[in-house]
Amino acid sequence: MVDALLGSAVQLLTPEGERVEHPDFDITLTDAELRSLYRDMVLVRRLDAEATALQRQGEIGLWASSLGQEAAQVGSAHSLRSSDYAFPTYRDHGVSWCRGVQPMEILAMFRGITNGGWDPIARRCSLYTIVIGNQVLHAAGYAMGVQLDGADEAVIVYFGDGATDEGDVNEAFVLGADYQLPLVYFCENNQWAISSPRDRFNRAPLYQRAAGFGFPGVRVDGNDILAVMAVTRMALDRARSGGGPTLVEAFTYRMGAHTTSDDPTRYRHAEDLEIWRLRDPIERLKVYLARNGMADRSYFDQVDHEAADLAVLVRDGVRAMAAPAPETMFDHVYVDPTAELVAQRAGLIAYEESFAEGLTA
Amino acid sequence: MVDALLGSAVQLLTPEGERVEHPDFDITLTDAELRSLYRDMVLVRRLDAEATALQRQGEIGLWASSLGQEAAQVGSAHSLRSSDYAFPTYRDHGVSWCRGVQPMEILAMFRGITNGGWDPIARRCSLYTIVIGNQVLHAAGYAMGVQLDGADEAVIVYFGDGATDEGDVNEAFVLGADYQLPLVYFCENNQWAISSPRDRFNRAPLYQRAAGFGFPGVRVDGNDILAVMAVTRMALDRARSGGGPTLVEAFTYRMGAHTTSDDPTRYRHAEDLEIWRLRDPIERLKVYLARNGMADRSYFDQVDHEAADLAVLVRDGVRAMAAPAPETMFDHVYVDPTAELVAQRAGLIAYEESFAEGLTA
Amino acid sequence: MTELTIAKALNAGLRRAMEHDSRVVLMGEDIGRLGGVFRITDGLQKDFGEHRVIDSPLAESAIVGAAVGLAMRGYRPVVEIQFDGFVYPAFDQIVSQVAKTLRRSEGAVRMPVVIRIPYGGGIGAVEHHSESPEAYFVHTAGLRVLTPSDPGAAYRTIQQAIACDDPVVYLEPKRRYWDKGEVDLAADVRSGDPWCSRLLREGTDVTVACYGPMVRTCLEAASAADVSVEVIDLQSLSPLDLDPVAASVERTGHLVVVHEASKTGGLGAEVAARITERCFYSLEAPVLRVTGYDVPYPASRLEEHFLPDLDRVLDAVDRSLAW
Amino acid sequence: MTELTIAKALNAGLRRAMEHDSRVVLMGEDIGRLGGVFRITDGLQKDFGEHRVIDSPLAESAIVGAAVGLAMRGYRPVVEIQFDGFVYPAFDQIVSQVAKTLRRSEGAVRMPVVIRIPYGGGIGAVEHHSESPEAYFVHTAGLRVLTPSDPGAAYRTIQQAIACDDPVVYLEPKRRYWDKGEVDLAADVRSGDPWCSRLLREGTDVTVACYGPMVRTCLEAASAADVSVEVIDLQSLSPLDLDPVAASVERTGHLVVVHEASKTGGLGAEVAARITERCFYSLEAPVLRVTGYDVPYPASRLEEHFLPDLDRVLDAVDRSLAW
Ligand SMILES: Cc1ncc(C[n+]2csc(CCOP(=O)(O)OP(=O)(O)O)c2C)c(N)n1
Ligand SMILES: Cc1ncc(C[n+]2csc(CCOP(=O)(O)OP(=O)(O)O)c2C)c(N)n1
Ligand SMILES: [Mg+2]
Ligand SMILES: [Mg+2]
Repeated sequence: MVDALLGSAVQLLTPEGERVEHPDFDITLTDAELRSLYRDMVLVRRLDAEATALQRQGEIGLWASSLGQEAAQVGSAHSLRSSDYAFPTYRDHGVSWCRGVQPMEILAMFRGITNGGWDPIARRCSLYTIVIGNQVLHAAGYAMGVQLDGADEAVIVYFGDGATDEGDVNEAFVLGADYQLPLVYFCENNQWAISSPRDRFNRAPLYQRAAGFGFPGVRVDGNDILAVMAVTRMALDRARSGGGPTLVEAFTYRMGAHTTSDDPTRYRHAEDLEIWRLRDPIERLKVYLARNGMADRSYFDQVDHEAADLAVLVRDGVRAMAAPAPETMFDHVYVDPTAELVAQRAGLIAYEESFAEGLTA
Repeated sequence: MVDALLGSAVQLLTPEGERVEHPDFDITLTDAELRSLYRDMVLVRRLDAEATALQRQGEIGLWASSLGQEAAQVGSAHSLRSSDYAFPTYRDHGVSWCRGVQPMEILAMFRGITNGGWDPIARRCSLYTIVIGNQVLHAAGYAMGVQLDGADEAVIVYFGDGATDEGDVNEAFVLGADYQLPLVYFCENNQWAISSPRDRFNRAPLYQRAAGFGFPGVRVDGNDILAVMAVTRMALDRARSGGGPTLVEAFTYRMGAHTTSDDPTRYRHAEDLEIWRLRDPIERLKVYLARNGMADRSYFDQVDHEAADLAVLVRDGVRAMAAPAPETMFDHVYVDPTAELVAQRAGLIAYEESFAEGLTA
Repeated sequence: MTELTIAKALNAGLRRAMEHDSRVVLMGEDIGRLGGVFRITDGLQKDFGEHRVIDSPLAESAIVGAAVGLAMRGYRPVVEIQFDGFVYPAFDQIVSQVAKTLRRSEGAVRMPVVIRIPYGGGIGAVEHHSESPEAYFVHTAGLRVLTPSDPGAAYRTIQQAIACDDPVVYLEPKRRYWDKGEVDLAADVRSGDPWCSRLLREGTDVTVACYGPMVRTCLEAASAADVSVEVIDLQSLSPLDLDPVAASVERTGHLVVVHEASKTGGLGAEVAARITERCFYSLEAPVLRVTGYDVPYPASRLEEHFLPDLDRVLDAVDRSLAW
Repeated sequence: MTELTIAKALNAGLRRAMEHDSRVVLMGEDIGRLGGVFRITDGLQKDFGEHRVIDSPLAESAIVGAAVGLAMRGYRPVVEIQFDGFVYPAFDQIVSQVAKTLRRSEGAVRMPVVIRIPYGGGIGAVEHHSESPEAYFVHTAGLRVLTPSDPGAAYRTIQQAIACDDPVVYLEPKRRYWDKGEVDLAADVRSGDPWCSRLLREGTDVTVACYGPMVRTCLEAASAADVSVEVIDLQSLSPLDLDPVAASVERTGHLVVVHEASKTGGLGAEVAARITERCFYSLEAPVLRVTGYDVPYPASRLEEHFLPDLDRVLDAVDRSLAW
């Protein structure tokens, strides 16, 4: 069934870890590069698992799991140059990870101590956008800027299958087509928008949306990291060389709940997961690496150790992450605070202090 | 050049008025039906000319001309059954005319005495929608209602080429595809959105947008009323029989200014009009009728007389159209006025009366 | 009388409205199979079918725009916006179409549309999930705005909103969804009038006007106060019913208005302006406002400092009396 | 000094800002070849090129969303919304992104975006072309809101808005576009501070606070009045600068606030609430509001009855003094 849906999706590595040819796409990576892809996927998965656990313990308020989507995220982000710019959603921990965003920076928002977490300009990776679809327009505007600058850079923007319903995403397709922007629209079709299944309505394959706007779209097996890289690289190269935008639909699956607040048993069958477990992106690469002697037991063990260390770091780090002082909510509302905000801030401080006094008195 | 752009557009009548075959579309109309199409186009054009003149005389505030788009509007609206429902834009005088909306009802809004003008439920024709794209979602919702009712009805919604940039229109495509709505999206591609030429960016042909959402799109020569009717009828039949939505792109040209406030000499060459004058929708049908003996000189004269009568009616009618009393602005804000509005209304009346008193005093 | 949460009372009210009138249809993201992210529509799709409880695409403008079309067709759509922060993509349809269609059509086309929005903070959520957008809607002529504060009011007013032939923005205080209270499920409440304030607690020294999630806070403050506080739940934010407030202020001479939304341009300003005009000679102090600050809603670990709480209400009561 | 219309002053100000800073780019519907439907950007595309004066698609959310991205890239986008009634499709990007990005990024990402909107009525236009949406923006933390009332102010403040590192909703009083006044084109005004009210006419009996298109109306009313009226142009609607108003009210004891927007939830309420709190013992009458009514903007042949005019202002002045 999945295979039927996958349809024309580009694949370079079968679910069994066998390397196959594709007429239009190919990629050659060194063993070291392949290992680092594996390593990043394992670490991101561990980060995800720890965050889920920390949410259950009440240490963070919410978590949107990337489980199962590691190849789509890590593969596409690895295709970027450091000078390129990425616009992730709230689920793209594999992307922010590859952009060098630190685990604590990713977790800060979910812990509720900030609505951001990192410097998007320094990381060349925007903050997570929660309003579905908004960031796709930002990416288009950013790409307009890249074009104005005549810079040799590309922009990639991530969004879900559900997001393609939103006006903003379609308006961003119009912008991309009109101005032939150096932009890759990367749609992670994980088959679900909370409880809404992608195939509910026998909708047209998502990658085909692009043609109607006047640029190419391609579906890739989103659990095949080699194919994801091959397709994304080509799209990014096209973008940088003035070829205009591309829509990449990474066909994958949301293995977890929508977020830790969600209860997917209300709307999908546990059995559906089984078929996708067999298509696990990490296992697939692992088999390929092992079978071809690109990595051995000791390497896999080493990565597992790194993951265990990361878990400790995340647990300790999150617990140590304290809320900022209340009055920081007045910072950065404007570049320079207004008189009204100065007064409100002073009022808050005085008010909070009145309790402290009360306590010491 | 136009012919190249027209591309695969369905045509049944050449610009020279010759009947041609099309492999997929055909239509058979009686002579009387053909004459009434001609008549409606002539009358609508006269209405349009009078309104333009009345605006120059300051009798109406603004006018959006339908000049050149008569075949697209009259042809599609003639394809509707009386039980179908139409959602026109501000330019679709040919549509409202065919739905039985009276000339004074159309002109009332442009005269500034109402923001509506007719009873949309009685006419089965919604009021003109000015916010670009909004009505396309209304049509989708209305079509959902038709579907819920299990009614043997179809819905048609009109919008311009520029409107396809808006999020709302694309969200309406999603609704249509998802629910397989009994809806025809009728895009009048008149090549311009105010000063923005459709082909500015080498955009994809508009009718192709549909496929990406999962339903068929077809381009028709919008100045060929037979082709417009053949295509629209088929799309409406599909809609009524549960076949889902269709996008019809009527390829036409805005022969006039965007509105009476616009000065197109700032952005387009007068010569561009010449080529389209040769494709005039009314002349085309007239030649066909005359050449095939379906109408003779006396018929054409009679229609011209009717048009002259209409012109008088419009001129006199508009001048006689008085503004309603000021306090009517408080009517129909809510079904029953709120206490606050009752008070504000009373205040306005008392205030206005104070002047009347002042005058008599 | 049955003890229910606000969430369950809304569910029961929606069910009742659907039973009563087959033209009532529900539409929104995840409201069908899932029953909504807050389970307000739980079980309704199972019982009324997919055609009356419609899972929508992920597109808020489409949800509201389609509701306009459904209303034109004679339906009474009740749409859910998943969270307050996601109503803005639909703002255009709300302001330009939902609010204006009756007027534009000179009464020919009614818009019996209910737009349900869980709103407000206090649940530890991420950004865009704690907004209080009521002032935008109250400023928009043609809309009615309701917000219940307890299960009984929720059960009544959701049915009355659906029965109303005008469009209603129905704001559900999400942090109070799980508050319990007595509900008279047997009563036929549809014909009742929800467009009024409710005097919830009598008092003689200071009047406190509040609504939605702040009502419980203000009632608690009144209980804790060492002066006598009268508490009025505005309930209907548009139209405002300030007669009870004015009557109260004429007795107490002091008014405090409380809401979560930011201060500047918030509803408190309107209440203050109107009451000052009506009760100019009765007021012994200016109307004081206890509100969220003029900052974007903060990250959740700071929200307790942003949201008015019992102490901030009491502080304002004291300041008013000491004026 | 040169005599210019507001429209030409804005055009000159935009030109000056573009000359000064190559990161200033303009974007909007029909602003390039056509020069905008009001010709505010006339000639700028010819002189600065299509890459700096960008004709956008017909998509307001895209215009503002792209501006956010351009700002992230270090540009200073100045976008035009063709008419007030068409800003609502962009409302989500304005409220959720433009207003919040600086705060969300903790200062890392500035949003020097100017959103120009011709607003207000009085030009005999069709529906959606005469709206006064300022209250929505003033209630939104993170935005600044400016509105000029004469050519000199237009020339200055448009440049100051563009030089500002915060996002500015810049509301242009469209019915005054053709009003003339003296402009000092030679002055370098970029570093000036537009976030202040302007005392335009001194008076002793009543203070009138107004802004944008109503300033001329109020000045005319003051001239016609048989009492002494002080007129203050608020100019900066967010942040509000009420110090001059409070100082004035302390002298006059009477305040009338005037705007075109509907009364309920309009800016007048905020001014009334704040001034009443600040000047409680100075006010001899409640703050009175002269505003549009709480109805959708009417058809153009009725608009003269909707819009505050000289007589309605004078009527309120009289009522205030007679309180
Ligand atoms: C404008 C808006 N509407 C609704 C939501 C609530 N919401 C959060 S995630 C989500 C589903 C998104 O689905 P998809 O785009 O497929 O992304 P995924 O979560 O599957 O990665 C919804 C409806 C939102 N965040 N923003
Ligand atoms: C949301 C919105 N934005 C802008 C406008 C201003 N406007 C009126 S008509 C128009 C161009 C429309 O072009 P198109 O859709 O091709 O229709 P046409 O006028 O050519 O029939 C614009 C930009 C509007 N009415 N609504
Ligand atoms: Mg998804
Ligand atoms: Mg057009």
